[in-house]
Amino acid sequence: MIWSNVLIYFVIVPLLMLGGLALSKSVKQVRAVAVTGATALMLLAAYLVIEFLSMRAAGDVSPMLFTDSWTWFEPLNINLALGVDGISVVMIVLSAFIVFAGVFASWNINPLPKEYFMWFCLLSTGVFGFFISIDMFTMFMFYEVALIPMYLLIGVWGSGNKNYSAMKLTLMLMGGSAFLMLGLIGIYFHSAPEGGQLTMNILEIAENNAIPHEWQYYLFPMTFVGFGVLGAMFPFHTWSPDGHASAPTAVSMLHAGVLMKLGGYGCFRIAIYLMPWAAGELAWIFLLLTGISVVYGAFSACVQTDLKYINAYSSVSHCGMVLFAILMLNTTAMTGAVLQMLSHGLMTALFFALIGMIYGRTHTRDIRKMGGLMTIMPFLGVGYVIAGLASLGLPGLSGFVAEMSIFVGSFQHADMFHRVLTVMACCSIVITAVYILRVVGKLLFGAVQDAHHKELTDAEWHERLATITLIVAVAAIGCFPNFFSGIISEAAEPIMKLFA
Amino acid sequence: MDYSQFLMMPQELGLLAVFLLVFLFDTFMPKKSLGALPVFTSVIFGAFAIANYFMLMRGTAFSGMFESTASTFVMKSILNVGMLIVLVQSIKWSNSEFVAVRRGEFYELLLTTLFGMYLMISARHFLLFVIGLETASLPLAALVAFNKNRYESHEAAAKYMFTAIFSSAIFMLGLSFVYGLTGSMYFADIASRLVGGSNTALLITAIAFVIAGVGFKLSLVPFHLWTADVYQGAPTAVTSYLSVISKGAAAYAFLVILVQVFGTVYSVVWEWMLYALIILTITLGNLFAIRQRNIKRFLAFSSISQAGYIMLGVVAANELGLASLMFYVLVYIVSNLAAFGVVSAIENFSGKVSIDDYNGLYKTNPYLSFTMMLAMFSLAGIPPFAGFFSKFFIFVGALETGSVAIYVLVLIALINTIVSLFYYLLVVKAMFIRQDDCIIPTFRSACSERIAMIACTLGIIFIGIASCIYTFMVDVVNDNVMMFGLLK
Amino acid sequence: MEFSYTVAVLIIPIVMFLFLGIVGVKLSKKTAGVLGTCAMGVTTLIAYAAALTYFFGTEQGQIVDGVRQQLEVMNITWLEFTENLVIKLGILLDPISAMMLIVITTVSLMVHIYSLGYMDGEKGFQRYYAFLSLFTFSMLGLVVATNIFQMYIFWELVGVSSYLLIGFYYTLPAAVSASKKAFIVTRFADLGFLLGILILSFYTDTFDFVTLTSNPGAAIASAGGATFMGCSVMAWALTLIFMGGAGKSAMFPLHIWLPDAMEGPTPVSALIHAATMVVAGVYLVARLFPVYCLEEGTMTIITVIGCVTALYAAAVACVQSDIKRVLAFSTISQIAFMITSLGVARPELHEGVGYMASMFHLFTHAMFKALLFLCAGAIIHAVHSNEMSKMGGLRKYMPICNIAFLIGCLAISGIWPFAGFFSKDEILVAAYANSPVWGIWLSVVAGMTAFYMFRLYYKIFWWNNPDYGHHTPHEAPMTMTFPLIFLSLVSIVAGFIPFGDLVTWNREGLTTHINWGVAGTSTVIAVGAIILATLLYRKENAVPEKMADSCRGLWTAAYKRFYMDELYQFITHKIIFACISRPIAWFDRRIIDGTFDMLANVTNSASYAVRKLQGGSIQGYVWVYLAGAALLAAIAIICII
Amino acid sequence: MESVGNIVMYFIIAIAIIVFSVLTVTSRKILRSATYLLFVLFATAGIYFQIGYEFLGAVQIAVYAGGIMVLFVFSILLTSRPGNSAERLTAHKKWLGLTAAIAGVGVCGYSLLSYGELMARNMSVNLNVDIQRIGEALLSTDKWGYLLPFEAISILLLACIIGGVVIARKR
Amino acid sequence: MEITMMMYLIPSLIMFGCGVYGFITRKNMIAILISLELMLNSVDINFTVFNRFLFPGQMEGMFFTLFAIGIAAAETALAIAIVINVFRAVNKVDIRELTKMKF
Repeated sequence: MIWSNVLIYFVIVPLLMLGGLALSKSVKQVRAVAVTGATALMLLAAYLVIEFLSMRAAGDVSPMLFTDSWTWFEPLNINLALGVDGISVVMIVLSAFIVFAGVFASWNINPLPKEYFMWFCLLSTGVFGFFISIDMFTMFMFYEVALIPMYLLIGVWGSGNKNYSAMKLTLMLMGGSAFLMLGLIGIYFHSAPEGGQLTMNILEIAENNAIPHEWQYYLFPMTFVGFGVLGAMFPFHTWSPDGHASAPTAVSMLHAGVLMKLGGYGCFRIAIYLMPWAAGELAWIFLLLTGISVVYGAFSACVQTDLKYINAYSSVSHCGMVLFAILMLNTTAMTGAVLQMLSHGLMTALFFALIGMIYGRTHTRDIRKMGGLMTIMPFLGVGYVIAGLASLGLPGLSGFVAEMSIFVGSFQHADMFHRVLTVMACCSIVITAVYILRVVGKLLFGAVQDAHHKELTDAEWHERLATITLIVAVAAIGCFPNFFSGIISEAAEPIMKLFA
Repeated sequence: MDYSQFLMMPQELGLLAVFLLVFLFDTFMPKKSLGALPVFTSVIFGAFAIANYFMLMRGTAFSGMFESTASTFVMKSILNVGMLIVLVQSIKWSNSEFVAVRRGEFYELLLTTLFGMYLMISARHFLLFVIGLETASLPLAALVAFNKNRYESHEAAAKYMFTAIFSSAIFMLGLSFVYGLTGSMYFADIASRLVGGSNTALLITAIAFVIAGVGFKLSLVPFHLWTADVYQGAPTAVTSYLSVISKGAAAYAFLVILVQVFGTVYSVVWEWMLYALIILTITLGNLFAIRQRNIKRFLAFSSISQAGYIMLGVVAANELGLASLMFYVLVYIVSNLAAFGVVSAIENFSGKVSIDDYNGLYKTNPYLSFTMMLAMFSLAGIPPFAGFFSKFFIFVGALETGSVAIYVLVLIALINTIVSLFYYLLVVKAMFIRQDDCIIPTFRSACSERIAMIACTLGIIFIGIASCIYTFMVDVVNDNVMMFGLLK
Repeated sequence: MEFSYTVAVLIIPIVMFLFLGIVGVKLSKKTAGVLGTCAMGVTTLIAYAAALTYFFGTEQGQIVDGVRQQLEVMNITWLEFTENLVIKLGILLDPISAMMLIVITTVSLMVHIYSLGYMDGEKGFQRYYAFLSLFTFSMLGLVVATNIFQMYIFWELVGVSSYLLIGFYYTLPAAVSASKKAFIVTRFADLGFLLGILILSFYTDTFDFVTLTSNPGAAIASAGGATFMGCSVMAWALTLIFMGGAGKSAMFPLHIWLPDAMEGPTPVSALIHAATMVVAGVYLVARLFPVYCLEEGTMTIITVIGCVTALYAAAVACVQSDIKRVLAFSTISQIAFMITSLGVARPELHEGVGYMASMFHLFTHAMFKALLFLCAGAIIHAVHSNEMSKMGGLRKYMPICNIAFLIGCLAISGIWPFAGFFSKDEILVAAYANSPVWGIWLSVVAGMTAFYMFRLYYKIFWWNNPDYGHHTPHEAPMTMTFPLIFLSLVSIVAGFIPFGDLVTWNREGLTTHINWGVAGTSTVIAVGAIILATLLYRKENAVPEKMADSCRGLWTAAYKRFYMDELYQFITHKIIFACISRPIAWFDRRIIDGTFDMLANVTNSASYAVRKLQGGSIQGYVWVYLAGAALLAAIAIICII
Repeated sequence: MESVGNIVMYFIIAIAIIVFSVLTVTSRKILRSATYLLFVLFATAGIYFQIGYEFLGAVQIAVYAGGIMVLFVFSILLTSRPGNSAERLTAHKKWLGLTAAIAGVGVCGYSLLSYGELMARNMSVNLNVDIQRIGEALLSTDKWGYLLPFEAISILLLACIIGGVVIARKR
Repeated sequence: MEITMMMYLIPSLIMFGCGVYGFITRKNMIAILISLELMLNSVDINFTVFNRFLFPGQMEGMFFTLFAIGIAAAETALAIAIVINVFRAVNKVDIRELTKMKF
C-alpha cells in the first residue's frame, strides 16, 4: 500500500498544508497551519532518521531503504519509485529544518500571507518529492515543481528589481532543466541493454549500466549542466545574485538552503551515478568550471556592497565547492560535498534569515549605510557573526567539517591537475574570511551610521526561534560530524567504488 | 451498393443528428423559447458525447474510403470534449444582444465544422479528405465574420477566407501531382504504389504542397500568417474553437496523411521538411508571441508554437508519437480553453483584451487569475500540470526514433520552451505582480463560464497526474498498430 | 587512564564559555567575573596536578627507561575521512604539552584575576570573560592535541578567540580593523598550514603526532622522493606547516597583525599576544621537531626567518613610542629567538639543546612578558594613554608596578639571576653550536633587547615628570597588583627550574650547564646596552632626539616598521581588491551576466525584426506561404535529387 | 497521329487559355477581367470536351460560367462604380507577384518536366465515360464509388448556405 | 504531331501562375477572387488530364474535378459574401483596407 511507506508523507504533508491553507481564512489560521505542517515535517524527518539508522544497524545493506514502486505511466515504465539512502536522508532533514525555520522567518509576510505560504508549500513539496524519488521522471517533475513557485514568490513578495530577477532566475533555471529533460530522456532510451525493458528507475539503470559510451559523452554534460545551473556553476550562476537579492527572506533561505542543493544532489544522483564512464572522462572540464566558481564567487563577494549580493556570491563559491567535490569522485570528497550541502544550506539560510530581519528593520541592505548594529540588535548581531564564522569554516560549526572533508578528499587524488585545483579551492577559505570579516566589520561593528537605527529593536520571538533552530543545527553538525559523515559516506562508498 | 456501410460511421451520424435537432429547434420553436437554444445544444451535444462512448466501431467502409479505428474514435472523442467545453463557454456570449438573433446559425456552423473534422480524421481517400477539410474551414469563415459590428471581424474573415482558398488551391495542386503519380486517391493505394517508386521531383513537390495545405490548418510557419489576425478579429468563442478543435483534427490528419500515405518515402523526404517547419514554427511563433499585447493575438502565436510541439508527435511517426500527439491535443484543448474561458469572461464583462488590462487582476478576481495561471503554466509545460506531461511524452515519442538529428530538434524545441515560458509568465506577471490604477473590478462570471473553467481547471490538474489517460491512449494506438506497418 | 581527569581542563572552560556567553548578560558583572575566575582557578589546579604528576610522578608509567612517555590520555574519533585519516580529539601528555598546560593556565588565571580590576566597569564584561574562557579552552585544546588536525582545529579556534578579543571594543574602528587584520593574516598563514597538512597526510597517511614523530624517518620516506618544483614534497609540506606557525607566531613577513592586535584590552595582549597564542607556532614546530630536523632545507628556512624577524623586530622596538607596540615588537623578537633556537637545534649538537632552550625560553618569556604587559596595562589604566610621551616619572606614583616592570625588564634582558638569563643563554649556546653567525647575530639582538626594554622602562618611570593634572596616576587595585607580584616572583625563580631534565627533544634527560663563555659575553652586552639606555633616557634630554635626527631616514623607516604595513595595504587594496576582485565583479556583471542578458535582448530584437513578416496584408501572407512551399520543395529537390 | 482538327482545336484552346489568363490578371478594368475569366473557363471546358469528358465540360460551363460568373458580375456591379479602373501597379508589387508566380510555376514545371517519359504520354484511344457509368459511380459504395463524398459535399454546401446567410444577414 | 500530356499541362500551369500573380498584385478583392478561380481551374485541368492520359480506365480524377468545381462554387459564394460584407463596412473592396491587424 502506498500509505505504508513513510516517505510518501513527505509529499503528502505539504500537500495537506496546501489544502489547509487554501481553506484557512485568517492570518492566524494560516500561521497555525504552516507551523503545524512544518513541525510535522520535522517530526517526520526525525522519525525517518531513526528508522533509517535502526534499519542500517539491523544490517540492512541494500543501497536504498524504504524502497517502493508503484506503476504510474505503464507504457513508458514510469513508476512512482521511492527510496532513500544516507545522502537523501540528510538532505530531507536539512529541508525539514529550513522549511521549519523559513515558516518562522516569514511570520509577518505581507501582503497575501495565505498565497505566500501556499507557494511555499508547493515549493516544499517539490523539494521533498525530489529527494525521495528514485525514478528520473518523478524526480524531474518534482524538480520543476520546486522551481516555478520561485517566480511568484520573488515577483510578488520580493523587493528591488524583482521583476527582472524573478524572470531571469526562472528562465535560467528552466533553461537548465531543458537540457536536463533531454538528458533524462536520452538516458531513458539507453537505460537497458538492447532489447531490455527501458526504465526510469535510477537503481535499475545503474545496475544495467547499459548507456553506451558515445551517448554518455553527450548525456553527461547535458544532465550535469542542467543540474549545475541550479547548483550555480560558473558561468551559469548569474541568476543567483539577482534572484537572492530580490527574493523575500524565507524564499532566499529555502532557495539557497535547499533548492540549490537539488542541483548538487541531482548532479550526483543522475549524472555521476548513472554515467560513471563519462564522469571519469569529462570531470576535468567541470572541475575547472567549478574550481573557478569557488574562487570567483569568493572574489566577487569581496567587493559587493549589498548584503544579499555578498551572500549570493558566497553561495556561488560554496555551492561550487559542492560540485567540485562531487567531481573528485571519491568517498571522502563526496561525503564532504554532502556535508557542504548541509552546512551551506543551514548557514546560508541563517544568513538570509538574518539579512531579512535586519533589512526588515533598517530598510537597506547597503553595508555602507549601516554600522554598529551589534549594539542596537545584539541578538541578530551575534547570530550574524556565528553565521559568518560558520561560513568561513570555524571548527565547531558546520562549514569547517564540510570543507575539510572536501579538501582532504580532493587531495587524495594523486593527479597533479586535481591537486592544483584543490589548492586553488583551498585559497577560497582565505578570501571567504576577507569578505565575511569585511561585512561583519562594516555592518555590526564600528559606529552607528544612521541615527535612526538607534531606535530599532532586536529580534522578536519567532525570529529568535528561526535563528536558534538554524544555529543549533549548524553547531550540531560542527560538533558531531562523524554521525552525519558516517551516514553519508556509507551511502557514497558503493557508488564511488565505481571509480576506484 | 451496401448502404449499411453508413453504420460504420456512428459518430458522424450522431453528430448529424445533433445538428438536425439543433436546426429543427432553431427553425420551429417559438421565438421566446429560443433563449434555451444554447443550453439545449450543450445538453444534447453532451448527451451525444457520452453516448459516443458506446459507439466504437472498428473497420473500413466504402471500400477503404472511410476508416474507423480506436484512435480515430478517441481523437473524435477528444474533439467532442473540446467542443462541449466551447459550447458551454459560449452560452453567455450567444445570449448577448448582438449574437442572439443568429445563435442558431452559430451552433449549426460549429457542428458542421466539427463534422468536417470528423471526416478529416477518418477519411482514407483524398477527395473525402478535401471535402472534410473544406467543411471544417469554410463555415468557420462565416463564424469569424460573426461579429458584425466589429471591423476586425470582417477583416479577419476576409483574411481567413482568401488564404484558405489559396491554401486549398495549393493543396489540391499537390494532390493532383500525387494523383498523377499513383492514379488513385485512396490512401492505401497511394501508399502501396509509392513503394519502390523513386523520389521524383514531382513527388517531392506534391508532398511539399500537401504539407503546406495541411500545415495551413495547423498554422505551421510559414503557412501561419492568417492565424493571429483571425484569432484577434474573430469572436472569442470562435477563436477558442479555432485554436483547439480544428488544430487537433488537423494534427491527427497530418499524421495519418504523412505516415499512412507518404510513410514509405518517410525518412528521405518529409522528415527533413518537417524538421525545418517545426523549428521555424516553434521559434517564430515564440518570437512573435513575445511582443503581443492583445491577449487573443498572444494566444494565437502561442498556439502556433504549440502546433510545432504537436508536430513532434508527427515526426516521431510511431505508436508512442501518435499516443503522445493525441494526449497533447487533449491537454492542449483543456489548457487553451481554460485560457480562452478567462479571456472571454473578461471580454464579456469589460470588453478588454489587452494583457495590460489584466494588471492586478488577482486582487479583484482571484479565481479567474488562478485559472489563467494554471492555463499558462500548463501551456508552458510546468509540472504538476497536464502540460508538463504532454510535453514530456511528446518529446519521448519523438526521441524514440533515436537519430541524432531528432535530438538536435528536440533540443531546439526545448530551448524554445524557455522563450515560451517567458511570455506565459508575462501574463502571470500582469495578473499577480503588476499593479495598475484601473484594475478590472471584481465581477461574477456567468454560471456557464464557470462550469467550463472548472472543467478545464480540473482537466489541467488531473489529466497529467491520472496516468490512466495516457496509458489508455497508448493502448488505443497499439490496438491500431497496423497503421504503422508500412514503416517497418 | 589515571590522567583522564585532565579532560576537565578542556571541559570547564568551554562550559564556562557557553554559560557566560548564553546567560552572561543576565548575570551581574561581578558574578560573571568571579565565576569565570573561579572556574579558571579550578582549571589551573587540575592542570597543575596533571603536569606535576606527569613530570614528577613515576607510578603511571610516565618514564620508561629514562624516556618520558607520550601518554594519550584520551582519543575519541571526531571525524573519519578515510580509514587512516581520522580526526580524533584527544589529550596527549608529554613534556611540552604538560609544560604548556602550566604556562597557559598560570597566565590565564593571572589575567582573569587582573581583569577583574582592569576591566571593571567596561561594557560587555561578561562577554569578555566568556571569550577568555573560549580562548583558554582553545589554547589548551591546541597544546594537548594528539594529531595535527586536532591542532589545526584548535588553531582556528584560538584565531577566532583572538579575533573576538582584539575586537572587544568593537565600536572603535581601529579595534575592528586590527581584529580583522589579525584574523585574515593568520588565516592566510593557516592556508599554508592546511596545505601542509594535506600534503603530509597524503603521503604519511596519518594525522597522528605519535605515529609521525616516533618514526620520523619513515614519515619522510613515505613520500618516496616525490618532488614538486625541485623540492621534495616533504620539504614543501613542512615549510607550509611552518608557514602556519609563522603566521600565528608573527614571524616576518607575517608579523604585521601583532602590533595592531594591541588594540585589544591589555590583559588580552598579555595572555594571547605575549604568552600563549603567539607561541603556538613555536609549539607546532617543536611538536613535529623529529620530522623537521630531518629536512635540512626547512630548518634553514626556519632559522633564517627567525633571525631576520628577531633583528627586525628589535630594531623597530627601539624607536616605537607606544608602550604596547614596543612590547609587541619585543614579543615578536623574543618568539623569533625561540624559532631560531628550534631552527638551529640538531639532535647531534649538544644533544639537541636548542629544542630544550626554545621551550625553556617559551616558558620564561611567557611569564615575564605577561608580567610586562600586565604592568603596561596598569600604567595605561593609570594614565589613560599608550603613548610614552604622556608618561614619565611614574615610579613615584606606582611603586609596585615600577619594581615589577623592572624585574620584567631585567628578565628579558638576560641578567642573572632572572629567568631570561638562563633560557637565553641556552639559546645562544645552541646558536653558536650550529654556526657562529647565528650566535653573533642573536647576541646583537639580545643587546638591542636590553636597550629598548630599558629605554621603555626609563621613558615610563623616569625621564621627565609631566603634569598629570587632576588625574594623578595611582597604584592599581589589589586584583591587578597581585598578578604582578606573582609573576614577578615567577620571573625571578623560573630560571632555576631544571628544564633539561624535563623537556627535551627525545624526552630523555639532559644535563645542562651554564656556558659561561656565552653567558658572560651576552651579559656584558646586555649590561652595556642597559648602561647606554640609562645614559640616554634616565633624565629628559635632547640626545635621543639628536641621534634620531642624525639618521632620520633609518629612524623613520624603523618607526614606520620598515613600511611593512604599507606594503600589505598595497597588496590587499591595490592588488587583491582593485586588480582581482573588482575586475571579477565587473566581469561577472558585464560579461557573464551581460551574455545572458544579451541572449534575452537578442531574442527580443529578433522578435522585433521578424514582425515585418506579419505585415497585415493578405497578399503578403500568401506570398510567404507560396514562397515557403516552393522553397520547401526546391530545397528538398536539390538535396535529394 | 491526331487529326488536324484536333490539333488546331488544341492550339486555339491553349492559346486562348494563356492569353485570357494573362489578360484576366492584368486588365485594369475589373469587369473586363471577369469577362476574360469567362473565356478561360470556356476554354477549360473546351479541354474537357477535347479529351472526352463531355459531362465534365458541361458541368464546367453550367456551374462556372453559368453560376459563378453571374455571382462575380453581380458583385462587381454592386461594389464598383462604372468607369473605375485599377491604379497602376507599383514595381514592388509587380516584382512580388512575378517572383511568387515564377517560383510556383518553376517548381511545378521543373517537377513535371523532370518526369519526362510520362509527360510525353499520348492519349489512349478507347475511353468509355458514358453518363450511366458516371451516375452509378456517383452513388456507389464500392471502390471507385463516390457516395460518401457526394453526401459529404451536401453537408458542405448546406453549411455554406448557412454561412452565407449568417454573413449576409443585416443584423 | 502528337498532342502529349505536357501540352495540356503547360497552359494549366501558366493559368496557375497567372492566378498567383493576380492574387498577389490585384487590389480589388473581387479581382483576387477571380485569380483564385484561375488557380482552382488549373488544378481541375491537371486532374482531368492526368486521369485521361495516365489512368483512362477509371474516373478518379474526373470525379475529383467534379467535386472540386462544387467546392469552388461554395468557396466563391462564401468569399463573395464576405467581400460584400467588407464592402458594407468600409465601402470599398480594396484589399489594402484589410491591414489593420498586423505584427
